[in-house]
Amino acid sequence: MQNRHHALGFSDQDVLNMYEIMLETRRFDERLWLLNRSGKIPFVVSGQGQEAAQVGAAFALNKEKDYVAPYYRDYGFVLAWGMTLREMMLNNFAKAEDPNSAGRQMPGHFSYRKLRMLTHSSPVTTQNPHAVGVALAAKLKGDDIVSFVTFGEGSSNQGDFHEACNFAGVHKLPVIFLCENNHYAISVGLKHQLSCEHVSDRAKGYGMFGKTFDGNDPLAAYAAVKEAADRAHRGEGPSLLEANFYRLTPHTSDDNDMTYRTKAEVDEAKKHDGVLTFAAYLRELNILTADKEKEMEERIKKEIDDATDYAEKAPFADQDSVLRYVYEERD
Amino acid sequence: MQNRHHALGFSDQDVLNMYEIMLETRRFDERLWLLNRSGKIPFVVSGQGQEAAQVGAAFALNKEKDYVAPYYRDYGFVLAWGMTLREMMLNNFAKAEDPNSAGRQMPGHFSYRKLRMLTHSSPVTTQNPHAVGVALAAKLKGDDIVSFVTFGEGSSNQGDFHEACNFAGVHKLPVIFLCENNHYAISVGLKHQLSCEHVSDRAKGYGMFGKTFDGNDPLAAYAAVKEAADRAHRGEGPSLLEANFYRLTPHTSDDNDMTYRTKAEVDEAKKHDGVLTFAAYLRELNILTADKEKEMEERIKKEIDDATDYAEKAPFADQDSVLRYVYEERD
Amino acid sequence: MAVISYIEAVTQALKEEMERDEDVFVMGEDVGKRGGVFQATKGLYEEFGEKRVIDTPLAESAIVGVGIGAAMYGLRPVAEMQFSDFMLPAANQIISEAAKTRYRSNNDWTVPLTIRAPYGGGVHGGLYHSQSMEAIFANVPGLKIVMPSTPYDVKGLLKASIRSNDPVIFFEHKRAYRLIKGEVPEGDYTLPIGKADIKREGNDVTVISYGLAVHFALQAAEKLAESGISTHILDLRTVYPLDREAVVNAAKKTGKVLLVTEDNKEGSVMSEVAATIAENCLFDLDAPIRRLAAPDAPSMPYAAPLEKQFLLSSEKLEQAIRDLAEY
Amino acid sequence: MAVISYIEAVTQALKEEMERDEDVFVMGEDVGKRGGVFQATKGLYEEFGEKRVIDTPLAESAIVGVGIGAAMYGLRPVAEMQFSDFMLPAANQIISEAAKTRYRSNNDWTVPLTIRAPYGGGVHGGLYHSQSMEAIFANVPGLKIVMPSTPYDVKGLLKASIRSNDPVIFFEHKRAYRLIKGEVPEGDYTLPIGKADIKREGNDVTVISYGLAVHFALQAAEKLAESGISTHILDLRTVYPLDREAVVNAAKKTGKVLLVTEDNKEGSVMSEVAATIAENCLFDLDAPIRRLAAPDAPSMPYAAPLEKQFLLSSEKLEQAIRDLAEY
Ligand SMILES: Cc1ncc(C[n+]2csc(CCOP(=O)(O)OP(=O)(O)O)c2C)c(N)n1
Ligand SMILES: Cc1ncc(C[n+]2csc(CCOP(=O)(O)OP(=O)(O)O)c2C)c(N)n1
Ligand SMILES: [Mg+2]
Ligand SMILES: [Mg+2]
Repeated sequence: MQNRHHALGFSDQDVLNMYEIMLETRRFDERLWLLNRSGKIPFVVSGQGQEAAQVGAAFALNKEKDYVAPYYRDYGFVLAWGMTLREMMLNNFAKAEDPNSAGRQMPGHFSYRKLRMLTHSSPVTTQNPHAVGVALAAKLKGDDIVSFVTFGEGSSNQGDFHEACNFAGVHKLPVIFLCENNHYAISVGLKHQLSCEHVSDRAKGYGMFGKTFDGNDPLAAYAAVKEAADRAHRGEGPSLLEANFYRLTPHTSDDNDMTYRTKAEVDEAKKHDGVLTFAAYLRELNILTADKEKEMEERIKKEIDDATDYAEKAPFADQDSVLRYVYEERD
Repeated sequence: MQNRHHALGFSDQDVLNMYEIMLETRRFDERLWLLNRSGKIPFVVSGQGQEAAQVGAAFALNKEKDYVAPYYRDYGFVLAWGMTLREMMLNNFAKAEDPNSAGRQMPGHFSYRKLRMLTHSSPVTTQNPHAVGVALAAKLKGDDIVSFVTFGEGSSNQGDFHEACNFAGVHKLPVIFLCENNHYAISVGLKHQLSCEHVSDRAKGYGMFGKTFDGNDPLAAYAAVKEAADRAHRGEGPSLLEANFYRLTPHTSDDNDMTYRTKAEVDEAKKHDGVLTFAAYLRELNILTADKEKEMEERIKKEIDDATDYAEKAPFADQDSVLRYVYEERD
Repeated sequence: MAVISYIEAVTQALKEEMERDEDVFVMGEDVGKRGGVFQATKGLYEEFGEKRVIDTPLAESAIVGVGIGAAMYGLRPVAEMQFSDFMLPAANQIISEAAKTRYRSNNDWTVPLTIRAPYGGGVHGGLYHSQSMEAIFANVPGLKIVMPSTPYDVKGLLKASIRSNDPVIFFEHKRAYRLIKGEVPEGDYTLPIGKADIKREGNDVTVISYGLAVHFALQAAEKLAESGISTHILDLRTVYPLDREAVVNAAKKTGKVLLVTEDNKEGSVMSEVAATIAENCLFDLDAPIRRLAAPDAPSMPYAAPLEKQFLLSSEKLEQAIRDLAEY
Repeated sequence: MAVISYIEAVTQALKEEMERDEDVFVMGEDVGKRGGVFQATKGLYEEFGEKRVIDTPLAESAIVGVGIGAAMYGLRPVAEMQFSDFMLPAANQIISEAAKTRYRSNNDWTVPLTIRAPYGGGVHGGLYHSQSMEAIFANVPGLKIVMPSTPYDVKGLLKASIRSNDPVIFFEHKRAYRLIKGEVPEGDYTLPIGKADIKREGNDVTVISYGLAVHFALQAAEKLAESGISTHILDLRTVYPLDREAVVNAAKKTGKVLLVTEDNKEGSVMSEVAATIAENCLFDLDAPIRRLAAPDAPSMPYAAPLEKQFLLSSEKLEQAIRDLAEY
């Protein structure tokens, strides 16, 4: 096994950290399903199978300056970006302390101004023009930042995708569009969703840089996003990237994916699961040892237990609060 | 001068007919401006500079079967397709007998069910999904037709363009999307409108055939549309074509184009005007003689005079008719 | 007569219309193999195949726009919007195109398109899976907006919508899908679009409503009957254009009117109902018109207690009717 | 005080706000070199340059969506929709995004965005350059909808809109642009969003309206004064959320109310005004509430006589007020 991370400037500890966040995300996600199945939370939307690219992408951005607009499967991204497990769990329990929306929105609808994370809504792809607007504003103010936005491959068929890309292209704005291509839009597979081979084929129509990478590999994700960010900083405009991976869970906890795909297909995809393959890579290079792994799993379990416990006990927002913050409130 | 039309299967008479329609369109269009400047019609939207491609395209389609959704500059297309000068003039005078809308819509908002011409509205690019719907319906019914739609290059930035193209691509529908790239969207030139070099570069993102051609050459237009139609009939799906030419008039009679472009630029473009260059081609080959030209101009002038006279005298729709046809009326 | 659920009535109507007329077809996100995220199109893909039960790309403006084109060609598409909240990307196609095609072409082109959309709250859907969207479209001449409350009405009105030669938005209350059951004839029947329906006769207070709230009204009326309060209930069924005659008659019947909608209060279709009454039978009223609606906040939150705060209930209706009776 | 036109008041407000606050910028189709198709942004490109006066691609959803993003970043974009009819492609960004951002983020993110849009008929614009679009948005909590009638109100309210920390839709009547002139202070002032304004005091009949129709009402009132009929005129100025107090007071003032809008009648903002009156001061009325509006047909035709048939006029208002006075 060849060491691929040194060439990217990562130390062994760096990639171990990377892996730890991926694993933490996975374990958190698995816990959500348990909580859902035991009736503690009504709904789960999940990012299993997409953690590698999400975490890799986060490592390529500047956590102190850049603006991000992650979509509803981006647990790996938001964890790497600085949201805590506790906050993520408060979000899933929809409690008052949830920094994303205080329980107003469904889980996975991220928002955190402190972290320069835009508020996400349910109608898909609306975030794309927002990310472009952030980049435009930064350019007007002379701020050297990157604006990063993610969305699914099905969502890349919405008009807003097209309009946002073209706007960013015309104004050569520092935006990174990352399409998380997990091969399904709920039940609809690629063949019925897209007529191009790669979503990144669309980049040319917007005069921008385009690239598809292996979404199961955090290092590939890092390299692609880093390249796009470097271009953005150099004033070379936006990029359209595409992470290629597979949605390992049903669409959400309301879905039954066995009505439209086979277990065999899912099992095949699981072989390429980035959490497993990256662990294998790190084991081969002796970076991830059995001890470290055990320690990691234990720490993670404890943290998730704590977060769950905290979130479960936390209060809901006051019922009367539903009338608040429709408009600015002045005292 | 090399004969280029024989190779396309056109007789000399065919190309003379083609030219005559182009010229008729131009003279009609010029008349509209006179009528507007003399206060007889309140508004003109014009296709000067775009006739060549429009007429060439019409020749490549099947006038007995195909469905068409022309946009507001397509006077050359609709004339070639079978709308009469009188009907076109009734449309511009907004009279009751206007088959397009009986004076309800602005001029150039074409519609003619008898001719399988869809009704056009003002919000740009809404016609694109309609054309796709026609093709889908024909496919469901097993009808072997082509659905043809046009729109401007500015309009190719609307979400509906993207959604329509992708839908047509996924379902491999017999649609021809013809972008009439006249280099301006009102005052906004290509550089601020599009981030790709050619609108047809976008074809790849929809897995479809794409081609840019010289829009001042009706034969180039014919060849491109014929190729796309043949592909459509063979089940090879949609095409995205782009006619490259220049808008010779202001955007509409309400516009003053000298606020955003120079006379020198317009004059330069006029040298490539398809009506002039195709006439030159036909003269060189001795197909268009001075006699024929005179005869043509005279016939056209007379027909336009007649149409104007007729349309001017024709009555408006009854005032009470504004309440009609909101919903189906059953007797 | 068989007792079936609200959603089964949807499926039955679709199936029967597709069997009856081969020009009817269904399109939308996940309507094919998956049978729709709510299972409204369940079994149709198997019966009619992928040509007539079309999984579209994720793009609502295209779904409606392509539907319009197919309708202009002469077919009768039934387009599903997965949630009514997600109709908005298609607003331009619905309002500028579908609604105005007949008018602008002077009756030359028509759009026999049905747009189905699940709406309404109470399913932990949060802001964007709970909204009532009818008010946005209830000012657009050329559209008809149908919002049935019972399985019987669903089947009869959905069939009528599909056969209509004008575009119809057919809103289905997603919480009613499995909650509401009722008797539905097995055979073919249609109900007239544009006609309201008296769901209960009464003399003290008139409730005018539609959709799921009609059931809250019926439950409240049962309760109130015990205290000797008699409630008259008019179900609008079509919220645009309004059945003005039925509204006026219902208001006159008792002289006390409660207008109930799950939508935000300001600018809802109940504003138009109130205006209609105020224009036509002001002097027949014995009490001010009252409206019971959601608060004027964007939409109901996801968290259960907050959602509950937002929603209508039979208790809330009972109280409002009682207040009015005692006025 | 200088007398300037309605559109000059728009330009002046934009210019002064851009001079005052460098975070204010303008974007839209043809707003740059061309100065806007109506010339509302005339001179701004020359003064502020292409960075702050941005010609966008032809894509309304992007214009609003990018505006939202820039507003979240902390700027104050003023986005022009070339005609209000063409806002519909942006309906999703306006309703799902701009309006709900503060609420859904629990006050964390805000959208100080102003959307300017010329609306209204009487310019031979046909179906799609004449519409009143306010009703579509006047049921969306989180939005404010301002529709001024005079140059003075235009300037004061546009400045207030730009400074608002919530999204505002600012509808400008395109026929008023050059038709309506009035005194406007040269310096800085703002007017409160959400407050209606009494444009004329009177005792016999109350007219409630907004936009260009206010001028028809004023003209009609002049005429009617000659016959001894005294008209009270309330200009809503903000049509959503409504100034309920002002509406109720104006209705009570005379007990006879005429509600006037250029929009189609059914489901217009005047329905809400009627409902408000019916809820709050029913027993103060001496006549049924009357509404004068456009017919319930899609929009006004292009042909001059047909357009005229559709439009309001001072004569139509005069007749309606007289009828009510004589009730
Ligand atoms: C405008 C809109 N239409 C429909 C939906 C319902 N919906 C939610 S997720 C989804 C599929 C999204 O697929 P994709 O973009 O591939 O993202 P993924 O969920 O696979 O990550 C759909 C149809 C929505 N949220 N918004
Ligand atoms: C949705 C929409 N936005 C704005 C307009 C106003 N408008 C009319 S034509 C036009 C420019 C169109 O440019 P292009 O697509 O290049 O076509 P061209 O007029 O150059 O043929 C604009 C902005 C419109 N009609 N529809
Ligand atoms: Mg996907
Ligand atoms: Mg153009």
